[in-house]
Amino acid sequence: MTAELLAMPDLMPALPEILLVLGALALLMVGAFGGEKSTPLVTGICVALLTVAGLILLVSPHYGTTFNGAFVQDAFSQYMKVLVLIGSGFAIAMSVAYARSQNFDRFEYPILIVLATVGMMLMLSANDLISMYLGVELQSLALYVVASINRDSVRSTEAGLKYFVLGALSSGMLLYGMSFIYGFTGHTDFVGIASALTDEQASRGLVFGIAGPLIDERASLGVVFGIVFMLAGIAFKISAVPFHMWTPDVYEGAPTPVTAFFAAAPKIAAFGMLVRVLIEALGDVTTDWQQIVVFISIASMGLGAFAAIGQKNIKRLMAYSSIGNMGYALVGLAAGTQAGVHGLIVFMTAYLAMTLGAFACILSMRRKEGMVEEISDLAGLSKTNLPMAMLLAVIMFSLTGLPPLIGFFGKFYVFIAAMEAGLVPLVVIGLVASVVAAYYYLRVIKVMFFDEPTGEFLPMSGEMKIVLGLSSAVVGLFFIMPEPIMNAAANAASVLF
Amino acid sequence: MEDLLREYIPIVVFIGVALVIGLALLIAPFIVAFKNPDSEKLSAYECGFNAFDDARMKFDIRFYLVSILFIIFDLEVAFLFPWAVAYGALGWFGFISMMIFLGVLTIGFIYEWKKGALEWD
Amino acid sequence: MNDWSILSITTFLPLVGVFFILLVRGDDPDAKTNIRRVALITTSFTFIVSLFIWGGFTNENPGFQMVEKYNWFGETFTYHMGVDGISMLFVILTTFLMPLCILASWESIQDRVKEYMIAFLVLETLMIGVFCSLDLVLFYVFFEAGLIPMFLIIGVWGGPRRVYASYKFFLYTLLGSVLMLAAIMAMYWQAGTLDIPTLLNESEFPAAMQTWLWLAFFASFAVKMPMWPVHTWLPDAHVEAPTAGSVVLAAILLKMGGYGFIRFSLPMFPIASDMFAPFIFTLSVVAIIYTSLVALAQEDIKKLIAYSSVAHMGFVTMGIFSANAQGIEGAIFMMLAHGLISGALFLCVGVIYDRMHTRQISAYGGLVNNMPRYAVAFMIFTMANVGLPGTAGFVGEFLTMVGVFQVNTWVAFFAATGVILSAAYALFLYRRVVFGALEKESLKSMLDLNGREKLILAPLIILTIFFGFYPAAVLDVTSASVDALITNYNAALDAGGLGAHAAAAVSSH
Amino acid sequence: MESFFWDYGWPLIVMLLQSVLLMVVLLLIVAYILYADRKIWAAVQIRRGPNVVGPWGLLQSFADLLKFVLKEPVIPSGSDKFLFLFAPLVTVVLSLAAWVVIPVADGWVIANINVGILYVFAISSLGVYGVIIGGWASNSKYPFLSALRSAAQMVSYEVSIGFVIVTVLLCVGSLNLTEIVYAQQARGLAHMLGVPWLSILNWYWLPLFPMFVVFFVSALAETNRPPFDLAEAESELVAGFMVEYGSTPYMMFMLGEYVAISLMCALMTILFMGGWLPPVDIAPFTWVPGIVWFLLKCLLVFFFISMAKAMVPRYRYDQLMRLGWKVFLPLSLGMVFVVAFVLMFMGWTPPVGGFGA
Amino acid sequence: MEIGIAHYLGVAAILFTIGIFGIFLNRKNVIVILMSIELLLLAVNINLVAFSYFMQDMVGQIFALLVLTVAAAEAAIGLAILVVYFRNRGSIAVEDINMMKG
Repeated sequence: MTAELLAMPDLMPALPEILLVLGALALLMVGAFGGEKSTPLVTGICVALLTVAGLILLVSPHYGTTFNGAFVQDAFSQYMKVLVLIGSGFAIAMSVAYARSQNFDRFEYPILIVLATVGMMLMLSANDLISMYLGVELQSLALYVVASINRDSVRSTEAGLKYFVLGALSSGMLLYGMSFIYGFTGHTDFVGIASALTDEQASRGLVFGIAGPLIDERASLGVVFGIVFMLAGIAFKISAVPFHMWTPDVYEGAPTPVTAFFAAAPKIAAFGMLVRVLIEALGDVTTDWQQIVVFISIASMGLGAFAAIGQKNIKRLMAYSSIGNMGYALVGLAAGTQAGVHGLIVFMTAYLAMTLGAFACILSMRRKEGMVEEISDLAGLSKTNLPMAMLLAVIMFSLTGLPPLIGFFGKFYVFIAAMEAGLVPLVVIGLVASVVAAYYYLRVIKVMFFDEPTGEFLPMSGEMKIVLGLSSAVVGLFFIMPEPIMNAAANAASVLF
Repeated sequence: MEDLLREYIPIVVFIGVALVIGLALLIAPFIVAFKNPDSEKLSAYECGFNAFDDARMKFDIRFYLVSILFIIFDLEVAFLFPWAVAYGALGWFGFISMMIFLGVLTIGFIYEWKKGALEWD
Repeated sequence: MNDWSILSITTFLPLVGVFFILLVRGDDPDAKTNIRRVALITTSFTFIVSLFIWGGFTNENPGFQMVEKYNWFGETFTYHMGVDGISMLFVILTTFLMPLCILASWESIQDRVKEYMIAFLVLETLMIGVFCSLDLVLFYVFFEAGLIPMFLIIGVWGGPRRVYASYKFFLYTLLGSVLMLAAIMAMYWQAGTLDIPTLLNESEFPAAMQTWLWLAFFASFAVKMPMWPVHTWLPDAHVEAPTAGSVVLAAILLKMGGYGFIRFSLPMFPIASDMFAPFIFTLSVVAIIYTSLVALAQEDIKKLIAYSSVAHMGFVTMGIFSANAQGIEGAIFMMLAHGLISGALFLCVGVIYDRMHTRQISAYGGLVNNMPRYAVAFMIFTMANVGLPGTAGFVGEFLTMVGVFQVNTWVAFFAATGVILSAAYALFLYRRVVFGALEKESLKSMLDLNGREKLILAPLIILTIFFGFYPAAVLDVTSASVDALITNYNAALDAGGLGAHAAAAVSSH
Repeated sequence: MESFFWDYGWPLIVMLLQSVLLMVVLLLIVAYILYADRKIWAAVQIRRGPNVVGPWGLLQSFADLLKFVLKEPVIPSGSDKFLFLFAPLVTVVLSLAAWVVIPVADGWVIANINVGILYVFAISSLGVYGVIIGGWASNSKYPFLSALRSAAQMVSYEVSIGFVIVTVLLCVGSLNLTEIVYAQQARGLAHMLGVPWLSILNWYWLPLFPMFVVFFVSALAETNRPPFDLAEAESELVAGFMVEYGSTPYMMFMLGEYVAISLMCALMTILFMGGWLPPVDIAPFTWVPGIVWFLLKCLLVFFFISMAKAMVPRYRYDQLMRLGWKVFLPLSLGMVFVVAFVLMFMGWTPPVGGFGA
Repeated sequence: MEIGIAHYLGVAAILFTIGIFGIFLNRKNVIVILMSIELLLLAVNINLVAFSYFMQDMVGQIFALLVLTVAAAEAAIGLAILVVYFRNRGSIAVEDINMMKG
């Protein structure tokens, strides 16, 4: 038992997380004692908490590692956490009106989102397989419940069930992979894994006599096995092909604000985690994981492009869209270079803005008789609500990857990094896939602009206007002042190398 | 014999003996007792009525709640055991850590209580 | 660096108009008129401002002028604007045609005027930007973003099959340009910069890589041009687009392809260009002859003009890849002239379409009887389209053929047959629409050109004839830059061990 | 070959003999505990109790055994036959298995494993399987419902038992049952008061009195003993999950139950009452062998359990659950905190590695 | 025969495979899926503990303990979701989970 293990850890790097956890627990008590009437208060405080945590991260981030190296706060985690907090905060804000109309405005909902957010932040800060797993699970467990929050709806609970089963399966695979990494490197901390992979002496995996850590500059079979399973597990979390099956069903079945949340924050967190584990821990055996990443990237881009074409439900469409987008983001990761990570960060920023904006629109598809979610319900939106149609069109064009919208620059930076890494075929496939994907994004625009209206939506609520306005401003005007985001992203990427 | 084996083999042996005794008791009446089964005798006990549906029916959700609560608290105990054993070595740090853990659990417990998961009527 | 950022001002001036249009409230006729007025004033003002570019332009300077450069995405991708002899006139062409387009849509567009004008003004900004940008990323941004307004213009205000046409337009162009994007990325990977002047002057790509890059750029520009066999989107888009949309499409958007060939393919990938020149010639000749024949068989006026555009673009590509002064200058001239002429032809079609709401040739006949002024205007543009000496159309065709003759006689020969075919279909069209007896009842009530239409067509007629007689106005501007381009091109070929061809080209010059 | 025998074969034979010996003694004791139970109950109700078979009815339990063996074994037609017979086996084997680590006197333990209490805790947790399987396999309503009730009840009180054990562990610093007893010898109230010979004050029943009570009541509930015998509440569920059982399967359930009760007695003895230690650490008491003290203490606990059955009215089910979750759980949770704090604050934490032998 | 690390890994791998097959091939009951998930985590724990023992490194066992906890929480939440689903749908047969198809 070493002394430093028993010393009080420095809590400052984890200050935002601690704040959120304490806040969530306190709010749980407020809700438990206050009953359902405390829901608005709890919701408001939750948003405020997320905001404060984000501000702490932005204004005075406290870089460093703590909890014996299991938790790291650096520019990368800072940047990604801010994205996650934005996603979560807006997700809560967007859910208020919907939850009230669908009778699931329970105070647990925002608290669960805050807890899931803490899980995501832990994922982003995880510097050890154990803390990584705990982060994943904290996030997942909250998300399972959130998916089935509308417990009187078959669709919601079915979505929750599916999400749970496949999420648990993915956790299992992730863990199985982790156990191999641990066994064959002798470490769970990323630094230790990395050093074990480069330095044969440092590896205790040798004692098994099965294989050493490195054979001809490549990791041993055990480590590769572990990498494969870990990647499979994380691929589930980011819904990359071939582990995407849950996404469309869950997106469609879950209440729409929940879908918006699912599409935004967890993806970012899972990606951040994936980047850190692949670059920090396994950065020296790039060759072992690169081809897997390339494969799932191609598969995701392809499936995202083709499977979405026939969709009628806009939430399913967004599901396939997000699958495709994960494929693009993986292109940056496949590069395995600083430029690639930089591109990935920019892409995720773009993805967040586009997703939030798109879902603000989807959540505004309210008619007198209730929510609608068919693409055809958007018909003639440009005549009935021009601002919404224009902004949604901007977002759709951005998803297509048309300049000068942010979606273009996201893809551009990702692809350019892959090109630099010599992955030319991947880039070409990605670009072609984005042309195919353009077809269904255009369909949304076509329905809105070319078709005749079939009915009117109720006016957008205030918070939707704000979310849509902000996100489409980022999407549409990013190119005017790209430098703050680009520099922050570059800074974030640089700390991993 | 290794120490580990020396400590644990007796358990296997003991359980084996217990199993033999149990099996002997279980089998004995099938060998020695008088048997004359008929359909009435073999039907399920229903206070004089014939059973009109499957006995494995829906049951109260609260049983399930109890099982969930049990899982949570029993696992908590699983953490407490090693902590308690190493308590002397851990010092105040160990105390504070576990109290944070228990505090979180207590909050969950209060939540359950307030939500009525512990009510039985 | 010039003092007052004229290129940026010209480029983004239309967006100021967008801002004002957004301020206009309501959907009543007054509001619509206001919107149209704002759009017209903006585009006219932009044109006037753009004339200062021409005024401040130094013909003798082969390099880029009025350069602006600011950090954009850090220092790697900069906001770098500038014009040289090749691009400057396209800017003027764009700004010149836009007020005419606005005027042409004055009455034909009654539905969603606000969005229409916004789309056009945004499109203008993007088109100017394409010709001014000196950074490949910036170029691509403008180039590709142009799809958005054009897609909407065709899809919202187009004809019955607008959805199909707009999709086809969009997806064809997008597929081409993403391949170019891949090439751009590869260039960045290789050269470490995407600054166009730097790429033009300093970097040389390995021969094998040039081939691929050239093909990728070709994919984009060939679709945009459009070259046979990837031209099929053009007739559809033209037929379905509203008049002004067709004008912009034919007059400016198509030119981006040719501009791209001259700006990028030739100077940046000289070895590949040289290698692929026969390939281009083949495609061009096929385009000229095949699409001319197809044009002959068209029943739809716009489609006919669209096919004729494809044929004319065949001359342009042929001229560009002949890689000598006459060829390239001819190609530039041809593009400018075609911008005026085809734009004018579409406007002429628009005039009768506004009255009859059909584009079937068979629906017309004998218009000369009650629309004499229209007949004259239409005739001038038809002749110019055919390439009659004395019109702008002639100079371009002649120069390109001279250029290509120096390289390959057979190509020139086949291209010349194309000229004859173009005369055939153009005159055939003219005869069927304008001449003949005025038999159809519905046509008898048709009025001749009104004041607005005269105002639109008059400057086009003047310019068509002016450039026909005084091509030097254009050629003086372009020659210095084109010469510099050819010198570099040949030097690169020499260095690449392809001296023989280069020497022949120089000696023939 | 010879060394193999001495290394492996001989110890195995020794273990086997020890096991059989313990088992036989245990079953004998259980037989008389059963007898005692009935006698006490009868005495409280001023009846005679069993008094026919043998002198004072001392052989009653054996007569019962014989009767059960000779009864016709009935397996209901709708039941899952394998599970139906498996359930009593599980109950018996599991409740017996826990005994292997119980030190009945100093060093008198078959498997002196270092995680003894954990083993006991784990094995006794498994007891619920017998109940559930039995209730399910019968495919009859009464057994099914009562199995659910019974299972819920058992798991509810198991949580409290866990916390109680933790408080003891905090004081001991070891999971080994023998060491738990030693710890009660080595340190405690008697030493602090300056009367080290009065070792009864050292035992944890005094400082941890609330937990002692909680453990006692929880033990009743855990073993389905009255007043918590809701599962077999005759008035509601006839005979609980055992309705469909007859012959030896039924007897095995009863046997398992009584073995579990005796285990609880033993546990209480070890955890709170100093195991085999004499209550007063001076001469005539120290002459008495440890095993006797141990048995006496167990019997004392059993007496209380039996008296509870005889005297206390049966709980309603909701009262039972409320007691478990709303009283015992917070109480024991709070005690964990208090004990941990006091130990740390006063510097009374056990030495690292426990007190040792 | 000496029991080495490979045997433990083999057992774990078999359990893991059974778990995966249990999830995907099971057509009957969702509960079976939940049990299969537990099987997966069990396989992982065998791995972790085996590695930990053979390397004489405690981290693996700590990891296993955490996995156990999380597995329990996961089971609890999974059951809870299953119960709400059952209340809405009246069935937990795998083939009935088909409201959304894509």
